[in-house]
Amino acid sequence: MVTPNPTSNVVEARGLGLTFETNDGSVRALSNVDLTVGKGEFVSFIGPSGCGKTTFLRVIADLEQQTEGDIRVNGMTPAEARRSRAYGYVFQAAGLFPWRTIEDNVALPLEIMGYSRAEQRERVHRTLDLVNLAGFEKKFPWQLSGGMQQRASIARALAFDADLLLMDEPFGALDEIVRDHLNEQLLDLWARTQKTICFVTHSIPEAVYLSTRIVVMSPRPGRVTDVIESPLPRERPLDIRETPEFLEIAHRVREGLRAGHSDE
Amino acid sequence: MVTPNPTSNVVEARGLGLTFETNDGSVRALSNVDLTVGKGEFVSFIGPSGCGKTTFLRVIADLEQQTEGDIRVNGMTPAEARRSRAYGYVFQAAGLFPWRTIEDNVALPLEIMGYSRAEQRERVHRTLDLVNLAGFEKKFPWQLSGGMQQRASIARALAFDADLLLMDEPFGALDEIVRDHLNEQLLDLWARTQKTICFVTHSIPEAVYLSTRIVVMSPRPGRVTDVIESPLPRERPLDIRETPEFLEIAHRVREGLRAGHSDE
Amino acid sequence: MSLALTTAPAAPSLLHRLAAGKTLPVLIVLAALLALWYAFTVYLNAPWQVDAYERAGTTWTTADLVRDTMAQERPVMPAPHQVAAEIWKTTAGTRITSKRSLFHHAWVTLSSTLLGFLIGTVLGVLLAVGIVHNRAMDKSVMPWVIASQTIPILAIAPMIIVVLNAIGLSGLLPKALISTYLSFFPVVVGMVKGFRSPEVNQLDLMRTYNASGPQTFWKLRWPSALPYLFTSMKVAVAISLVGAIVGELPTGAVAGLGARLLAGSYYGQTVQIWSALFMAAALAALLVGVIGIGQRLVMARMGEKP
Amino acid sequence: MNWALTGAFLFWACAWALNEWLSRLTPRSTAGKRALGIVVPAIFGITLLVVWEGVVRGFEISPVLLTPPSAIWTRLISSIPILWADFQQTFMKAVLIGYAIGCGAGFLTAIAIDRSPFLQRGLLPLGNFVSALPIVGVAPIMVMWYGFDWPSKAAVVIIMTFFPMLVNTVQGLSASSAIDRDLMRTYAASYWQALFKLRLPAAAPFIFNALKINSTLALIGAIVAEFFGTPIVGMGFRISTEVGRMNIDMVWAEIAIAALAGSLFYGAVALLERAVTFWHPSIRNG
Amino acid sequence: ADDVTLQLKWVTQAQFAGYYVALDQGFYEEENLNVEIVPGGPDAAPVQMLAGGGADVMVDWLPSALAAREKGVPVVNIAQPFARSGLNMVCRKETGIEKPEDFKGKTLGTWFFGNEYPLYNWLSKLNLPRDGSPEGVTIQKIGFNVDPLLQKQADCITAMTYNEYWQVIDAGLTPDDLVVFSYTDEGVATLEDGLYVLEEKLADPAFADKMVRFVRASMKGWQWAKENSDEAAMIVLDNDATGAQTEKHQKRMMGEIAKLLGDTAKLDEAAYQQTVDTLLQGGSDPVITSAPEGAFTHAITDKAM
Ligand SMILES: Nc1ncnc2c1ncn2[C@@H]1O[C@H](COP(=O)(O)OP(=O)(O)OP(=O)(O)O)[C@@H](O)[C@H]1O
Ligand SMILES: Nc1ncnc2c1ncn2[C@@H]1O[C@H](COP(=O)(O)OP(=O)(O)OP(=O)(O)O)[C@@H](O)[C@H]1O
Ligand SMILES: Cc1ncc(C[n+]2csc(CCO)c2C)c(N)n1
Ligand SMILES: [Mg+2]
Ligand SMILES: [Mg+2]
Repeated sequence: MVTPNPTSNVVEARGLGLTFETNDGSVRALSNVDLTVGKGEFVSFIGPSGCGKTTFLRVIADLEQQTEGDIRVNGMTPAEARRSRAYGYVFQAAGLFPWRTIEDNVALPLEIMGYSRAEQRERVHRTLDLVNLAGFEKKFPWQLSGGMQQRASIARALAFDADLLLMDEPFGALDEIVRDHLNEQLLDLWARTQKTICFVTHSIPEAVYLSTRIVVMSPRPGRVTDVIESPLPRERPLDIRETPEFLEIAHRVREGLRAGHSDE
Repeated sequence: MVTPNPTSNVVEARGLGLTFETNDGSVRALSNVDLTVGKGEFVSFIGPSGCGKTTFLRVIADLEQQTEGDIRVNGMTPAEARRSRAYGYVFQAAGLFPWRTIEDNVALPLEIMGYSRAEQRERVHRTLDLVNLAGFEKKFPWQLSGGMQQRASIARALAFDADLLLMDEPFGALDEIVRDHLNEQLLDLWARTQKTICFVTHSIPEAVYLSTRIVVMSPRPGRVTDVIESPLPRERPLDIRETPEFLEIAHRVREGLRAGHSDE
Repeated sequence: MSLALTTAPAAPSLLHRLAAGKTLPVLIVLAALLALWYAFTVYLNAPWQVDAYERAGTTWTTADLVRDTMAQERPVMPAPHQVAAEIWKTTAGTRITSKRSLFHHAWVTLSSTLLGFLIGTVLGVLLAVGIVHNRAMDKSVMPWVIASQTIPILAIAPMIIVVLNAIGLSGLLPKALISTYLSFFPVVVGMVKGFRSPEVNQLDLMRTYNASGPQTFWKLRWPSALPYLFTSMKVAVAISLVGAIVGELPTGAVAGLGARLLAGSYYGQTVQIWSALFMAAALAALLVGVIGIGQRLVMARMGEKP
Repeated sequence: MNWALTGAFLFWACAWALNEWLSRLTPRSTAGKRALGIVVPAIFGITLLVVWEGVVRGFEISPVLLTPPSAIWTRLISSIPILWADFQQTFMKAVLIGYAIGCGAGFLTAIAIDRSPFLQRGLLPLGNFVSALPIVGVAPIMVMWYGFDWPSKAAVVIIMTFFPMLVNTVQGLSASSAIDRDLMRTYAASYWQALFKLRLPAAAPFIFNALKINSTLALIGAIVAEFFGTPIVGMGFRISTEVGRMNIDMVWAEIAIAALAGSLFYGAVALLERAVTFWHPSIRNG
Repeated sequence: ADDVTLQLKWVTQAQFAGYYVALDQGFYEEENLNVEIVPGGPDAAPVQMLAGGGADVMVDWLPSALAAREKGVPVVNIAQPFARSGLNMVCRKETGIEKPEDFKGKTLGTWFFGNEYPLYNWLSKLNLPRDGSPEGVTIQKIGFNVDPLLQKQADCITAMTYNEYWQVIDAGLTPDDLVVFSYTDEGVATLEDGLYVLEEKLADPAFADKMVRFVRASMKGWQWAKENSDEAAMIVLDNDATGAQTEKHQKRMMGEIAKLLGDTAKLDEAAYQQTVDTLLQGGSDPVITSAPEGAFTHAITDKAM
């Protein structure tokens, strides 16, 4: 197991800021964000709706350009990192292609990255199993329920082996049982593969359960108001959520969030 | 306060079933659903993803036709109920019109139902305030974060006064604090106006906190496996969630859910 | 405010500014096309010129050939400067009221183009509305609308003109109706597609409001169809111009760009044909451009992501 | 009142009512649906013909202005070999080849324009320009360049079909949603991968739009081009010649063939569209 | 004044100088007529204009008028200002054609619209099939210009003495480069530019009287045009709305037209008979199947002269 190590930082943001220009003035979405994510870390981002979580992930992914400050991904610029296919991204909206069946949607990144036919089939099968969508391979997206679509889009991001996973509320539309199941699967995957994961969520228990670190953000302009290290062990059975340590961290996160809200 | 009263049932389903025909065979989404929702009730639907919650709401709303059984809304067929504008519907996906600003999106049902200019303005203002979107009136949907879009779509459904609210995971994309806030607001609205609410959610605490009755569903084909009456009082402070009664109901719901899952 | 915030970047070089805009690319592509054109001029006119030399028994050099191919009186392909000179002569060099003014003829054609396009667009949209809202119309009319477009217009144009003449319609309207006949079709096809483009959940939303047909139309179908409308209109206005020109032929081809084209062709005045062609194309480009500007303005108002 | 005329309009009223009733039916089987899709327009078409016949007879319109459908039919049946030869010359050669090249060129140019911002700014405005070259002016020039036979007609068809394809493809290539394009970016997909896997499928509805419009334009273009010089065979040749001979029934027989061929061509493209863009709401919603 | 609409067979040019002169010099006005001249074109079939009621009288060639008559539009020739045909077949000398028999194996370009029948008649006299075989000739339908000859796409093309022939010359070919066959000389000429009206209208004495005055004024116009050739050409030029005609060409055309005009407007029955004979022997599908009856009348010209 690798412990976070300053020489192998996956994400390093210094004084990061981003302002959107819109038809009626400018919106400051991020302001002076300093954050380092080490290799193998599982970092959750939590904060009120509209505080800039998605924006921050998009900057890492080179889908948005910061207007101030500096950011490095694997020691490179986000653009270089993107070109070296450093990460997988799960979007907040499923964004499946309506002209592809579910299995073909999941195979999309594999086709692009040049996996062999056989491997494509194997991986699609495996990841669809993982998200409990076996049996829906041949359906089209509009024939699936909202939660099923979201699971298909998670499968799509997991199908190829990126070392960094950027996940924007992947489990928002899922029920508790499936969510618990996927949480466990994700933790397992993370422990097994030493991936680095940046994870946006609105659920405090989920953030605490999954993360090594929880970043609490506050809105307008989006700032990091608190970074909470989790002392929980890496091995985490589901019922760890009833331990006092767990509840204590959850409490701290809730306090942090509430503080952000009262700023408004 | 009105107690559920068999003579004024808002929704009455008897032996309801629905089968979708797709390119590769038929999908049985609902099967033999019997359910009665009385006036002034708050009924939550919970169940694994793909179990037919959305489909059931859509049948009530006359957006889908049952293939078996019978359903009445306010004693009428769903089509008649729809034509008398009996309900407001919050969709699982925000579905804002991209060419309208946020305020115009919220004003849409008001325009259609012929409210006066002044009243439109007043109601848009009030409901946007309610969902914490004041200041974003003139933005276009793509300029808002995912959660903000979902809140705008809630505002849209609340802007006009339907007696029946059909809400499909309205708070899925929101953070806990905002969610708590909106939960309280919704309960308040419900108590004040004696609306009937059918509410789909994946969150067990949310279901228990809000509802007078919780309908647990299980998938393929979607059936009602359990209906849990909540003995909680109508007045519900947020911290009721730590009472033993609350936890007891939550436990029963979780058990019901798990039973449904193991069927799979 | 935004002015104060953004500090102006170091003034870019003129070249840079040109390259970023449309001017330089258009100029370069234009230059390439001109070069190609000159090459074609020499190539296509050379056989005739060589023939002429031989008939006259003169000896000639390549330089002679190149020079003479670009100065023929009735070339197979006129040189760009010949066309330019003719256009200049018939526009700037002639009173606008004169029958020899190309502007005068352009105006004659433009007026029936615009009238025809206007009627065609309205008709096309109305038909599309009918087709989208009425199943009987969808099923029965659409195939015949399509069939109508396979009728070669030039063949029935004379009959249209004669029939309209018989019921007392003459002048601008018959010509415009031929434009209409051609231009309503792209609008129908595009708008039927556009009116049907709203997503299922958007239509469902309107259903939950029990919105009336007109409400669903104006608040959902129409805005969704606007991108299609503009694209269709661009095609329709270009076709409408063709229709106006075709319409001039059976009406005696007395005035307008079509008349110029035809007269040029009867008297073998290639240069005149080409200048009329260019005027027509310029007119169309202008019309398409105007619609494009309209499109951008409307789309911006509808909050399209830039 | 005039018998022919009254009869025709009575027929019209009945057919209209019948169609209204038929199109309200919702047949369960696909065969039933397909049959309905043929019967309803057929009734409409027959109505048109009956009204036409009635009007011509009722108003005693001179046969050199308008011929009744019955006369056209007689003529059509007795001239099959000529019509077939004309059809081969015009449709099989000029139209199909010109259509393929014109649509292909418009499509490829759109890709080139999309690929290169330079061309986008340089070529698109000029593309608009070339597109609008009126057929009447271009046809004689093409005859001059490519001779009397079908290649000059195909050239006219190419010029006519190029622009609708170009405009629609350019528009379609920008139809994919921002989030989908972002997704491709996260895969570091190459330009071509994004094109083939996202942007072309998303552009397909627009491209088919152009293919449909062009299918009728191509036919008109080829026929009209034949007015400006042709060997003595071809649909356009026949039409212009027979007008001069006052054989209006033959003209309409030829037009009927053109309409039939054009409609079938359009129908074929529409079927292909259904198969390829099955996912688009306009087709999914019926 | 009485309104008269005249439909021309072709665009405004010196071919129709007489009518424009009559209008310009006020000859129509003197006859108390208010005349509107509508130019034609390649697609405007004057017969349709007449049948549809858009015109009272038209200028047309006899073959197409007879064809219309047989198709049920009873048009009648009321006057025939043109006594001779101006139709030629022009060949390039270098093709080796010296006499009509040499057409064998060559490509001939002709106008259609009824102009093909005299040629077909001629070819069947020469025993040349039109099937494009080496033993026969290839026929192509050409547009109304001389490019096919210049571009060597055809070995011979039809041309009017007063127009297309000179265009060939203007293009740079000399009379020495050409071989010209006159349809008149070959015995296949047909009567050209005559004035036609609908038979039923003629039954109305008021209309007949109008036509008498119209023909009288028109012939006065033609007489004037013959005598003042250059001024007549300028009048035509003034009336050309396309602004495309040139002075040089129209003046020359007027000179050639003058040679085709007869002394009177009265139809020459011998020439009429020759046209009919030519058309009846057209070949496989003739324009007219039987000799027409009452296709002309002298009633108008007799009163007018
Ligand atoms: N393209 C854009 N143009 C203008 N403003 C934008 C744009 N995208 C986002 N914003 C604004 O930036 C702020 C942050 O948005 P962001 O999407 O990052 O929020 P978020 O934290 O992901 O919220 P949520 O939890 O609701 O998804 C919001 O106020 C939003 O209105
Ligand atoms: N239009 C359709 N065509 C075919 N199958 C459909 C269609 N809509 C839904 N289904 C199927 O019906 C079942 C129930 O779907 P539904 O959307 O009601 O689920 P849900 O309970 O709302 O799930 P979620 O919580 O994920 O939103 C699913 O298996 C889905 O695949
Ligand atoms: C409908 C019709 N159009 C043209 C001609 C042939 N023609 C007759 S006069 C003339 C002008 C010569 O300069 C031409 C080309 C015809 N016979 N019929
Ligand atoms: Mg977000
Ligand atoms: Mg659902």
